[in-house]
Formats: sequence, C-alpha cells, structure tokens
Amino acid sequence: MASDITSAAPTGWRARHAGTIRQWRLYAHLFRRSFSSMLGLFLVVLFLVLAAAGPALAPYPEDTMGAVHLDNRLKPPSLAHPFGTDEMGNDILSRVIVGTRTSLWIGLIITGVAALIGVPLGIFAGYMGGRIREVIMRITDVFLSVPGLALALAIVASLGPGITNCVIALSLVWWPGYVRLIDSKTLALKEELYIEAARAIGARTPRILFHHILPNCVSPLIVKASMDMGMAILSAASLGFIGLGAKPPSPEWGAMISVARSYMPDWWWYALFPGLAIYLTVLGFNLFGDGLRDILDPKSRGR
Amino acid sequence: MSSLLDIRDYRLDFDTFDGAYKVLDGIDLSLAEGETLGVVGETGCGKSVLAKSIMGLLPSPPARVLSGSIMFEAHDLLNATAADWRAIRGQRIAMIFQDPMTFLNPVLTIGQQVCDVIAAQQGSKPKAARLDRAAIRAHATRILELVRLPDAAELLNRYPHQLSGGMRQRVLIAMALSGSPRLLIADEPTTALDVTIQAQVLALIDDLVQRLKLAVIMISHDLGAVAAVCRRIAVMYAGTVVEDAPTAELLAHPRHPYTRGLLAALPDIDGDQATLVGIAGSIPNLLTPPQGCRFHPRCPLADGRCSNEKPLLRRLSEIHRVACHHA
Amino acid sequence: MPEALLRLENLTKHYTVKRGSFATATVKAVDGVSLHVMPGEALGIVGESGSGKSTVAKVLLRLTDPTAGRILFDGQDITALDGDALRSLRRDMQIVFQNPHSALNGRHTIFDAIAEPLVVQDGLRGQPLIDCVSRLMDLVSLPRSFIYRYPHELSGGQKQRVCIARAVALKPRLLVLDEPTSALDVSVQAQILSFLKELQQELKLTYLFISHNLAVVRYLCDRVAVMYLGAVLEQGRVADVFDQPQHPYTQALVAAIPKLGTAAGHNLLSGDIPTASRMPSGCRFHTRCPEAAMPLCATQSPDLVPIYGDHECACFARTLRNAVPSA
Amino acid sequence: MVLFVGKRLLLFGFMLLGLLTIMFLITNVAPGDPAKLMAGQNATQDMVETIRREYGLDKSLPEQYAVYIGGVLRGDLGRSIVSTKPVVEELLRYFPATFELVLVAMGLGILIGVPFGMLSAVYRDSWIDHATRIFSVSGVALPAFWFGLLLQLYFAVHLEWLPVSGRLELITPPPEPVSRLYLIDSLLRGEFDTFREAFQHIILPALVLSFPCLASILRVNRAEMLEVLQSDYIVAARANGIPAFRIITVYALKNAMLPTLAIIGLRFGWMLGSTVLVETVFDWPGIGLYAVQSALYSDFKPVLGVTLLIGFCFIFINFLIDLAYGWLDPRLRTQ
Amino acid sequence: MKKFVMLGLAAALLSTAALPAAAFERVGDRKVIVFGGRQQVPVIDPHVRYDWSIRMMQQSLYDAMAKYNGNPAKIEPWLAQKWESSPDAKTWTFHLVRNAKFHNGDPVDAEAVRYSFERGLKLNKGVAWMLKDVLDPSGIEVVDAHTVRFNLKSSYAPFISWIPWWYIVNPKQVKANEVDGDYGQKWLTENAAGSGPFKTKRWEQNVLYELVAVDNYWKGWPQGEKNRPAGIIYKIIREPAAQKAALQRGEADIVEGLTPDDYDQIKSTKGIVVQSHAGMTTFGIKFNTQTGPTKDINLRKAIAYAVDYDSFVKVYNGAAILETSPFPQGMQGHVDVPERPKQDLAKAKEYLAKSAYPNGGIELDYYHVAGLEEARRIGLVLLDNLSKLNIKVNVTPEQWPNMVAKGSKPDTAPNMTSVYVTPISTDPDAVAYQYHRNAWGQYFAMSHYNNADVNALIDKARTLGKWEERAPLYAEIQKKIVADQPEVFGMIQNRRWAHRDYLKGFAFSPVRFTGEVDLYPLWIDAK
Repeated sequence: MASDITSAAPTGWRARHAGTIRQWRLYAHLFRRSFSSMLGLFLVVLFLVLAAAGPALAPYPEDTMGAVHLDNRLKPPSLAHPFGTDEMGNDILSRVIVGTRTSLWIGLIITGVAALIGVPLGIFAGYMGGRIREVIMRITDVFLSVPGLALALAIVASLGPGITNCVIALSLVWWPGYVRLIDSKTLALKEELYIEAARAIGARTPRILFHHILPNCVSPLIVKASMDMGMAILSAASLGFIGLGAKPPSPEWGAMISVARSYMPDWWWYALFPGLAIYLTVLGFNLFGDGLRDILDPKSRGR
Repeated sequence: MSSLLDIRDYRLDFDTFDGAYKVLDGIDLSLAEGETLGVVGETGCGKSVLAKSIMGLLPSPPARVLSGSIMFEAHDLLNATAADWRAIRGQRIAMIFQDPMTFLNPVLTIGQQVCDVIAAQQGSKPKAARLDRAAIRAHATRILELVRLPDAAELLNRYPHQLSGGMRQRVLIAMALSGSPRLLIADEPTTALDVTIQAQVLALIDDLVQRLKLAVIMISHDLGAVAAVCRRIAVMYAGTVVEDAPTAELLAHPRHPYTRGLLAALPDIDGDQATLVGIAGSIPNLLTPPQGCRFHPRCPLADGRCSNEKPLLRRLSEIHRVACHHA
Repeated sequence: MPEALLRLENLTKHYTVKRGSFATATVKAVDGVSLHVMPGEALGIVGESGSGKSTVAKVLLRLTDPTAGRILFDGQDITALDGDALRSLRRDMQIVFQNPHSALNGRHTIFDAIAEPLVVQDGLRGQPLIDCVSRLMDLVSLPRSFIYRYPHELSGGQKQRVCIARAVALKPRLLVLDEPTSALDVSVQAQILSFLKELQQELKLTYLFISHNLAVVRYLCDRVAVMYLGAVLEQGRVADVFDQPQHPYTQALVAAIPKLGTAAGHNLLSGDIPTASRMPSGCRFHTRCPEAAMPLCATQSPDLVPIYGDHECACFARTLRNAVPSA
Repeated sequence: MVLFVGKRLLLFGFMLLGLLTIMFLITNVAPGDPAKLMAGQNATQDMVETIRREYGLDKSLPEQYAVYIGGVLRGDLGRSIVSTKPVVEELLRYFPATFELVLVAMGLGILIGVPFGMLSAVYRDSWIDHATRIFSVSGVALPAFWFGLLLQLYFAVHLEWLPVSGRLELITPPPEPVSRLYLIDSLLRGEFDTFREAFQHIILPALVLSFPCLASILRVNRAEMLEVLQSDYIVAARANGIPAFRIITVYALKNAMLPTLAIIGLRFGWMLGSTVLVETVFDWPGIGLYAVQSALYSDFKPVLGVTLLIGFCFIFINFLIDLAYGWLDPRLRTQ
Repeated sequence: MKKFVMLGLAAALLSTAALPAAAFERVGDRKVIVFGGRQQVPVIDPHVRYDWSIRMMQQSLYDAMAKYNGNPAKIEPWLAQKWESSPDAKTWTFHLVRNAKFHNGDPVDAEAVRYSFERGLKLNKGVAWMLKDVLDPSGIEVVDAHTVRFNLKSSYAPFISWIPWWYIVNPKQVKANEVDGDYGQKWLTENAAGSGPFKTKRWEQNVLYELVAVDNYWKGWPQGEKNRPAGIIYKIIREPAAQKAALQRGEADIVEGLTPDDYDQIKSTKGIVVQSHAGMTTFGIKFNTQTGPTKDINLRKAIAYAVDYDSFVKVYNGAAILETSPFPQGMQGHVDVPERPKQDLAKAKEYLAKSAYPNGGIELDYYHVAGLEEARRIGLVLLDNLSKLNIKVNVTPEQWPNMVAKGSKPDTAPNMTSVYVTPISTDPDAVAYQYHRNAWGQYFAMSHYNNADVNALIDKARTLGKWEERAPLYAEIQKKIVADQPEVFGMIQNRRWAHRDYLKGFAFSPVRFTGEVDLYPLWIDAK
C-alpha cells in the first residue's frame, strides 16, 4: 500500500478496469449461488438459442409456414412428432420452436418501445419536478389506472388483430411502468449528494441527466426490462388467446392455445406444449430478473 | 474483584466473496462487576463486532468464530443456546445503540415497545413472580422516570417520531435497563446526538452507573465521550486491543504509538494549536492484514521485528497493558 | 477596509414540508442571516443539527434559491443570477460536502470525478485533462495509481481528498467546507485539517467552514459565527468567542464538550432543540436558556449587538449587562 | 383535510375524464359498424340508419363525444347496442359477480401470499425460499387462460370435484339479493346448500385469478420483510430479549405490511382487468366477460363502461389505501 | 419438476373415459331439458332482431301463422289453419284457428296479427326487410276476428315463405308496457307476450335462460302431455371443451358448436347421439370482383381450379358436401352446374397464364372471421394450394363487425373473404338475390358481383306466380354465376348437435339457422 504513493497511473486494460472486473465477478458469484436465478438463466438462454436457431432446429420447418397434412391430423406425441401434431397435421414441436422467435420479437419490441417512451419521460419528470412532473405523472396515472390488458383489448379490437397491432397496443400500455420506475429513481437520485456536487460544479442539466442519473437508473431498468420481456410475451399470448394475436400460419403460442382449447381434453398435447413454452419462458425471464435484482438492486421493492 | 465478563483469545472472521476478513484477532479483555470500560477505536477496528459478539447478534454466516471464549457469569456465550439467550438478553446483558431513531420501531408506540421488552422477561420468571398487564405498564412508567423522562405515563402512548433524539436515546436506555441487567453495552450511544444533548445523555449514563452499580462497556470512536464515563479504556486497532489502562493513566501516559497518535490528532478547544498531527496512511485491509503488528505500516517506531512478530498484550504494570514491542 | 469577498445580507430560506398525508408546515431553515467573509480569511459557522448552517451554504452557492435577502460575491449581487452567468460563477465558489461517500458518484472513477469540473467549465479533454487531473491528485497527495479506481475502493480520507481535488480544480476563490471531516476518523480528520490549512496558504483560498465541532473550527478558522435555529446568535474572532463566550448558548456549547482528563462535560442546557418548523416566539433560544430569561425574551427577537471590536452577540440579557457598567 | 380530499377528488375527476377520452378515441378508430351488424344480415340501408339514429351513431365524432361526456356526468353511460339496454343497468347486473370473484381471489392472495412471504424472508436462501420463489414466479408466469383450462379439465372434468363453470348449478335459484354476492346472500338467508354450491363454483376461477396476485404480494412481502428484518430496530428488539416469533409477527410484519398494502391496491385494479380472461374461461357472468363479448361485436359503449368502472375502482381503492396508509403509519398521521 | 407435474396432469386428463350416470334436472316429476349453447340471447323481441339463438327462443315463446317443418322444409299451417292467394300473388288471405290463446289468456285474433305485422314494419328492424318493399301497414286488413287479408303493393310469389318468421305478439300486453311510443320494445327485450309453447321464467343474461312449458298449450304437445318437459334451460357454455364436458357429465342434454373432431370423437361414446344433417349454409370464398387483382376473371378461374376441394370436406371430417352450384342442394330450383371448377392444376396454370399475372408473384388477402376455426383452416389450405401458382396468401382473422364494414364497399373489400351464408327461406330468390346488384353492401355480397343479365333474370323470377315458369330462370341464373366465378364455391357443412340418447323428439329442418333447434317437440325418455 505504501508504495502506491509514488506509483504512476496504471496503463493496462486489466489494471484500469480492475474494479469493474471485480464487481462483475462478484455479481457472477452471487448469481451462481442462487438456484432459482440459475434456473432462470438456463431458461432464458434456452429461449434465446431456440429463437436464434429456431428454423434450423425445427424437425419440420415447412410446418411452420402453413403446410397442410390433413391425413396426419391430431396425432398424439410419438417419436416422429414428440409434441404431437395439430389440427392441420403440422408438427407441434416445430411450431413451438419457431414460435420462440415470434415471442422474442414481441417481447423485445414491446419492452424496447415502452422503455424508449417511458425512460425519457420519467427522467424528465423526476428531475424537473414541479408542474411538469405533475402533468407527466398524472397522465401516467391515467394510463396506469386502466388495466393494460383491457386497454390493449380495446386497442386491438379497433385496430384489428395481428401481431403488429398487438405489439403497438401493448407498447402503448406498457410505458407508464417505466415512467413510474425512472421517475421515482430519479427523484431519489436527485437528492444524492453527488448530484448536488455536479450542480455545484456548474454542470448543465443534460450532463447531470445523462452522466449521473441515467447510468444509475440502468440496473433497475435492466431488472424491469428482463421481467417485462416475460410479461410482454405473456400479454401478447393472452391477446392471441382472445383471438386478437398473430395471423396464421405464423406460429404464436397464444394463438396456438386459442385454437387448441377447443381440442381439450382429448387432444391435450396441442394446448399443453405451447402453454408450457409460455410458462417456462415467462418463468425464466422472471427468475432471471429476480436474480438480477437480488444482485444489482437488492433494496428495491419486489413489484 | 471477580470478573463478570472474560473474553479470551477471541478470533473472528467474516467470510465474503473476496475471502475471509480477519475482523477480530485474539481479543483479551475482562470486566469486573460494576466496572466501566470504554472501548475506543476508529472505523473498522472491530469494536462493534465485539459488542455484537457479546450479545450474540452476529449473523453466521458470514461471521465465523475461529477460537476463544466469551465467559459471562461462568457461561460461555459462544455456546449459548436460543433458550440461554432468552434468559441473558435484556436481563443479564443489555445493549443500547448508536442511532436512537432507527433502533426504535416506527410503527409501534413507545409503550408497546417498552412493555414488550418487560413482557418478554416474564417468560423466564416463576409464574408467581410474573407481572400482569397493568403491572407491566406501571413498571414501564417507572423505568421511563428512571431515565428522567418527563410525563412518562403520557409518553407511553407516543410514537418514536414524535420524540426528539435525546428522548429516544433515553427510551432505549430505559428499555435496556428494564430487566435490571448486570452489564450494559453502549455502542456509540452519543454519536448521532448533538453536543449539548450528548452531554445530557453522558451525564445520565454516568448517573445510572453510579446508582445501579452497572457494569458498562461503552464503545465509541470519541475518546472524549468515553473518558467522561469510563474508568478504564481499551484502545482497539484493526481487530486487536493495543492498549488497556485506567482512563487517567492512559491519557496521561499513553504507551502505544497508536494511542499517542490518536491523542495528538484531537484538536483542542482551549488555546491555539499551530499544527495538528494525524496518523499517516490509512487502516489496513483486513482481508490481507499486515504481518506482525497490524499497526506497523503506519507506525513511526516500526522496525523489522514489528513486521514479523505479532506483539502480545503484555502487562506493563498492575493496571496498564499494551501490545507493542517498543513500549 | 477591504471589500468582503462574500457578504450575506439578511439571508432567509423558508421551505414547506409535508407533515403526514394532509398537512404542510413551513420550516424557517435560515431566518435573516447576515455574514461576511474577507478574502483569505476562514470563517467558521458552528451550530447543532437543525441550526441551518448547511442551508446557508446551499443558498449562498445558489444550489437552492433564497426566500429573501441578498448574496454579494466580490461586490456583485448574485442573488438572482442564472443560466450561464451562474455557471461561470461556480468557477469561483466551490464546496466540499460532509459525506465523501455519497458526494462521489459510485459509477464514476476517481478520474471522472476530478475531471468533471474541468470538462464542464473548461471543456478540457485528452492528454491535457489527464495531466491536469494527475497534478490535482498530486496536490491532494493521492497516489496516481488510484486514478481509475472507484470510490468504494478508497478509504474515507482518500475520498475526501478526491472531493477536495475536485473542488479546487477550477481554482475557486471561495471554498465552502460543509462539515468536511465529521464523517472521518480523528486520525484522518487531523490529516485533512492540516492539509486544508496548508492548502489555504498555498492557493490563497478563502474558506467558509461549517462544523458542529468547535475544536475543529478553532483550529482552522479566524472568525466564527454561532448559529441556532436559523439565526446567528454570536460572532467574532475565534479566540474571543470560544474563550469568552458571551451568549448563553455559546457558553453551553463550549461547556458541553467533554474534555480529556477532566470529568464529563458540563451540561448547562435542559430540554431539546425545538424544530425549525415550530420556532419559539421571541428569542429563539429562550426555551432552553439557563439564565433567567426576561419577559422580553419571550416576545422579541434580539439583534446582533457589538460587544467589543467585531465580537457581536444577540442576547437582551448580555446587552443589558454590558450596557449597565458603561452607562 | 377537507382541502386535501377536495384536491384528490378533483384529480380523481380529471383522471376519469382523461381515461374516458383515451378510451373513447381508441374505440372509435374501429372500422366496425355495430349498427349494421345489429340490424341483421339482410337489413336494408334505411333499417341500418334507423338503428344508427336510435343510438346516436349518425352524429359526428365530436358530437358523440360531447353527448357521451354529458351523459356520463348525469350517470348515463349510453346503451349497449347488442342488448339494447343501458350500460349502467348492465354494469350493475354484472359487477357483483366480478366483485365477489375479485374479493375471494384477493382474500386467497393475502392469506397465502403474506405468510409465505414471511416464511421465505425468514428462511432466506434456504430451499423453502427457492421453492417459494419458483412457486410465486410461476404465479406470474402461468398464462391464466391456459392454467384455468388445465384446472377446469382436471378438477371438474376428470376428478369431478368441482363444477366446470358458472356461479351456481343450473337449477339452483340465486339467493334473494341483498349484496348480490351469492356467498354473502346465501349465508344471510341461511341457505347453506346454496352457499356450499356458490363456494364450489368460485374456487377455481378465484384461484386462477389470485395466483399472479398472490405471487406479487408474496414477493413484496418477502422483500419488505427482508429489509425490515435487517433493520436496526429488529436488532434492538433481539438485543432486548424479545422472542423471535414475536419479532417476526409483530415487529417486522407490521412494518412490512405497509408496502404490501400498496401492492394490494395496485393488484386490485389489475385483477379487475384480468377478469377479462378468467371470466371467459370460466363463463363467469361478470363485467370482464361482458367487455369481451361486447368488444367482439364492436359494441363499444359497454367496453367504455367497463373500462371506466375498472378505472374508477382502481383509483378509488388506491385513494382508500392512501388514506389507510396515513392512518396506519404513525409517521404520516397528522399530529 | 413442474414440467413432470404438468405432464402427469395431462395424462390424467386423457383418461376421462368413464361417464357418470346421467342426471337431469327436474321440476316435480317433469324433466327440464338443458341446451348448452355458445351464443347469448340479448333480445327476444320478435320484431327487433334475430339470429339462431334468438330465433330458437322466439320460436318457443311465440307462434306465427305458419311454421317450417321437416326435411325438406315445408310450410305448415300454425296460427292460420289455411290461406289463399290471388293468382297474381298480390292478395293473401289467412284464416286463423279459433282456439289459440296468448299466455295471459287473451285470444289470438286477426287484430293481433294485424298489429304484429304493423309493429314489425313500423319498427323497421329485424324481419322488416322481408316484407317492407311489398307491404304497407295500411295494406293489412282485418276481415273478421279470425280472418286477415294482406294487400301487397306488387305481385310477390315468395310472400308465404316469409310468414313463418313473423311472430304474433299480444297487442294488449305490448301496449300496456309501452314507454315513449317504443311499441313496447324496452319491455319485450326480456319479456314475452306470445302464445307459444313456452313462457319465460329465469332470465339471467349471459348465464342462462329458463323457459317453462305452458299448461294446456292450445296446439297440444306432439310427445304427449305425459312426456312433455317441465321446461327448457338454455345455458351459455362458451368453450367447446366445457360444452363437451357438460354433455358427458349429463349437465347438458344437448349441445351445439363442438369442433368437427369433437363430434367425430363423441359419436362413439355410449349414451350420446350426434345429429348430422345436410343444411343449407353455403361456404364460399368471395372474390372482390370490382377492385384489385381478383377483378381479373382469369385469375379467379385460376384460383378456383387450384383449390383442393376435397380438403374442404376433410376440414369437417367428411361432414359436408361440396357445392355443385351457387344454390345449396336443398334449395328449390337447385340444378347441378357441371362447369363448376374442380381441382386441376394444369387448367389453373392455363388460366393464370391468360391473366395479368402469368407468373403469379402476387400476394392476396384472405379474410376470415376471427375465431371461426374451419374458415381459418380453409385459409391455410388455400395458402398451401396457391403457393403452387406462386401466389402468396395472407390469412387474416378479423372481427366480424369490422369484416362486415370492410366488405360493404368495393374499395375496401378484401381480395378474398370467406363467408358462410344461410338462406332464410326455401325460396330460391333468397339465394339468388345475393348475386343481385342491389345486394351490394351486404356481407354476402362482398364479391360485389354485377352482371346485368343476372340482375334482370332475378327481378323477373320473383314476380312470377307459377313455379314452372320460375324454375328455368333459376337454372339459367346458376349457370351464369358459375361462369363468372365471383367466388370459389365451397361446401355445405352438415349441421350437427350432440345430445344424450334419452333426449327424444329432435326434428331437423334445413331452413332453420345453424344451431337452431325446434324445442317444442323435445322430451326426455328416462325415469
């Protein structure tokens, strides 16, 4: 330690980022310790791999693009069709696998758009305070007071079904959560001494927002986004179930269940596997987000 | 003088991701019935960990006891069971804390909290001696009066946030004393208080010690506050006791370089000081504590021996012990 | 008489707080404070928590807007300055906060922290910036190897040095030090205090030093103002105020400090500090005043009245007593 | 206090108006023509016009909006074009069923969520914690529609323990309406068989509805308990010798319940929204089913009405919780 | 672990073979028949609205002067014991039975008939379209208490075919419940003022509707007074799975709307009977003949030749027949048109080559009603078939109201729309008129077909009184329509119900709506 006084500034990348590296190793360590977090990670990785390599992994890729094998309808699970076949004779396994990509896309867009709308509004509201905040937050409250699903239902019912409309509707109802989160975080951060310190130095508002506040919002944001991925997928599936989701023949889990429910209980595999896929995906993202929160943001509330 | 509390060669590690922090490194301390001992040290010297060890409040993991014993009234507290603790905490040993605000439950009234403590003590008494609700409340009023709180009966219905800092600290002291403990551990009891309030609380503690013949361990970083209450002072540095002597002796003849450094670093209100001397460097990282004497990297007297051999706490006189090769 | 670098005229800051879900209350954090700081001087402001001393700092730095009064910096009225004019004023006035742990953004390296004022004000970047930061680190005796570390890897004293480096980076004329050492251990406090003293001489700085610790103020400052509940009760040269305190409050403060080697500090005051939202009528100190207060004390607020030289005191009793012999 | 409540009411009104406007705009983007639909497949143009006139659909959008807002102020939410009846009348008819369902679901959520949250916090990082976490996250992750189907088919169709759908058996007449909640009314009338029947019918939908909510109550309660258990006053209580059980149930729970209360408020509105799915699966004759049925016919006055009612309940409940907060948390109580 | 639990659960679901002993609802010693249907009955006013579930209720609560019965459907006398028309089909006289009574005891007389027809015409809703062009309220004449005469504005041979859909309400009751001159509409929404075999009892909207049989129904009970049920409960069960479960558990005695696979599967279950009858509901894929690529007749022909018609039947598990002309087989005047395309890829390619898109490469929208499974599947079949012509199909589910709105104008009508059409009478005019220019704007005219010859033929055929004169015109019409290929002629699905074997008296008639059952003759034959 004593020798530090005379030493020069470190130059190597590793040396310069020793603190960061240690931090990340600590995160990894904490994360590894938790069984449920690791289960979440596993499910998320599985989901991402399936989404990335979907068509390549599907045993019958043509079945996901609207093939018709009416002679092969509603066959129970077998070696050739581990998840059975559906009412058009398509392989359910293939459709579940390829449906991953649809779901990933839905989740990404909804959370992305919601964050893009919500984060700037939230940070602005929180930092500016006063009237501006009051107006933004009241509008947010209005949106929050309508249950998202009901609002999305109304939107999709008027725009018409289809994944794009579904995504638009859900993005429109998703952002207020981000405004709330970032606003409260910004309000808390605003009271931090280092923000005051930055102001004392003469830093302009944008600098304070982007250099000081935003980076500190990143961890709750990541946590929320990872959980929202799951929830967005679930909501889209719910709309699909009501019959407002993806258009055939593109495979979407909610829409598959919507069709499959008429085939319960005798053709149970049809509804079971897409349902399981939704469940495991959402479970994965939630456990993963929970795990992230435990290490990144241990104090935040479990909303 | 029989000893009430006897800590022998107590070593404790904290296990973390980075490794084991060697927090306490062979503590030897004893306390006689009715004695007042101040434990002084800077941040991270392990004084609070020591206090929590005595109360059995350290979560394990991460805490891990390596060796030693903490004997209290002939029981080793390190082996105490949950049932033992119920009989000890609050009734044999009590504790008061640094920040009186956060140590009171904000959603319960003062009365509920004080009465709860008293009620909890009834469990270990014979049936006949137990107090009923009204008696508990009366007792609560009495002990609040004991700590010189005005309108004690009325106070029982108030919530912590309605009280000032000084009053809260008095309530905490009252709760600690409600079971007539033999040993009171005060962990930085005045740090969060203003200087005029601090004087009041210190005076109260001093008064209670005299009246109730309590043994006290007062832990603080403030030599002044400790000196005001305690007859004996132990100075801790990086998990070890470096010096232990009666207050007057320690202030007049500090033998350890660290103690001297501490005294020199204190600014004085009386008269002008041209310069103030701090202790160079900073406290060591307990993950990899310095070999030998833990103070040697900052010590003006350090030599080769200091960096190799750990100095033992040795007796300079009947009343003065120090852990330094050069003392 | 040279022009004061900073002059506060009747500075007032009131704000409203929520009390419960329904009510609000007005807190008179600063209530008509007039002060001045001469170039090259160190003015201390002492007071207990809630005395408004930190609010004075925030208001004079224009981190928050005053409710009333004027702030003159180098003769220029800066009370209503905003935008770029205010930003360039920041160059001349800087602040070091009490708690170095929270004054540094945990996600920024030491380099980022020290560089920030240089980037913001001078638009410095690249190698000149690195050189400049390195020089500042040398100035505050921080090893250069710390440049890419994060705050949590530093000790409290080191962090406070970072804060000081940051504050002096722009070569301000006035440096406000808001309890810069109260979160630090005494040995480190001594390092920082002596370093601050050197720095003042080296950079010809003017200090406004805020502290609750009288001894520290005595060590570092030339003059001192004693604040209580948002107002200055007494001010003057450090030696005058502390050696012959005139106001009963100052007397109590000085007496309350525990002194090594003697018994506990004297407790002259009873009761607690009223909160600033429920200010007593008349003299704000009369509820706790140990001197038999006159009826006047409960109805009228005393002004600062010169005792002798620039030693001023706001107390009816004192004024009366001083006035009688001279009459 | 009066001022405060007045301000809240004003805000309340503003929010409802905002809600109304948003929903009105959204629902009117639809190209669907309910009048045409209701006139019947062979209806001529003038027949369609008759219906349009009758429902005021022939007016311009701003006019319709003004008429609607005016009606809302008088407590008139317009008429459903499918059933031809006033929306208010129908909401009154369907809401008790939904309310009963949500109440039971919320009860289940609290009864299961709070104790398990506590347990999970006390035994942090143990297998209990992990099992509870996976269980609770499952609550959020299980698609309600799918889970409902599975439960229905297993417990009702396969095991035949519980009925498939509806509120009562076909032949059983509903109890004399007092609160219109069958569980309560049947008890009030002493019809215990009806009560048992109503209870059997409500179990599955309430379970499905409560599961996600239970999960979030559990998670919040766990997080709060963890934080509270690490707080100084718990340390102090332990040091004062207060028994562990009492510390957890009295000292910690009371503090942890405050934020849990907030989540209960939030979840209440969410639950009302979720009835859209659950009521569809279980044929539960409440406002959720009513909204879905109406939306499928582009009959938007009921959809508007339901959304408004849910929004109203949500805002109202959170208003109550705000009040309760001020009352429960002594720090917020007026002195 | 969770996964295995779920699998176990699903496996358990598989073994739902054992049926419980059927238990039916009873009132006293009479049984109550439970009908499980998917569609609600929001309005029962006979002059305001009709669809299958509403009509089923109206038919039970009210009587008309005549009633359709049997297969093929015949018009039977009901409230009217006989009727005659003038040779030019302009004046129609009906003689009412003497013993008919409304539920409150009032006699059903000529004034009631007159009032009911006047009410239907004046309200201008529901059934009004059938007669409003030919009948004026002033043209209805009460001859005596039991005779009523209709003086039409012009000759109209199909007049009698509409009579069964005009139910007779009790004018006294209606007038007593009139509010603001609404002809009692508000009251009749959930109350009945009829003379039919049943009365309303419990009316829990969105849950169930309970009817009780009328004591001493004026026309008596075909199953015998001893066997007649105590009443009917129409229970709304929206999920096919739940419907099936209800039937299997005996909670419902008859259900409609199962999936084709369900019917197939449940057929073999002991104690359950599946009714499967050729109906008149045609399925067609309507081309937009006015705008877009499908304006090109060669493209339309190419598509029609590319379609795999067999799969249309397969989608229904064989319970359907292919259309052989635009008219359903059960319709009067139906002739087979041999030129109707069959799957022939070579021919399809030939036509495609003649079209504006010789190499395909286009994308066509195919709309179907969201939630209509078979239509969706046919869309998938189409997508598969047309890929061979290098035509992409965009299968789009749409809400029914939105689809109707889109299809009402040539500019917005989709390239292809799947439409089920149920003719409301057995008169061929009902179908033929769908292809008339005047039908534009209606959902069944989404092809916006316009052929002047066809228009003229339809107009002429409806004015002729004699069937022998009309028949050749309709044959001509069918040929011309097939030649123009305004749609892919699809199939006629069977109408199916599943009921417990103890449910007797089921009588099918093709003229009824898809799920509609005549509740009057039903009874339960069990102890």
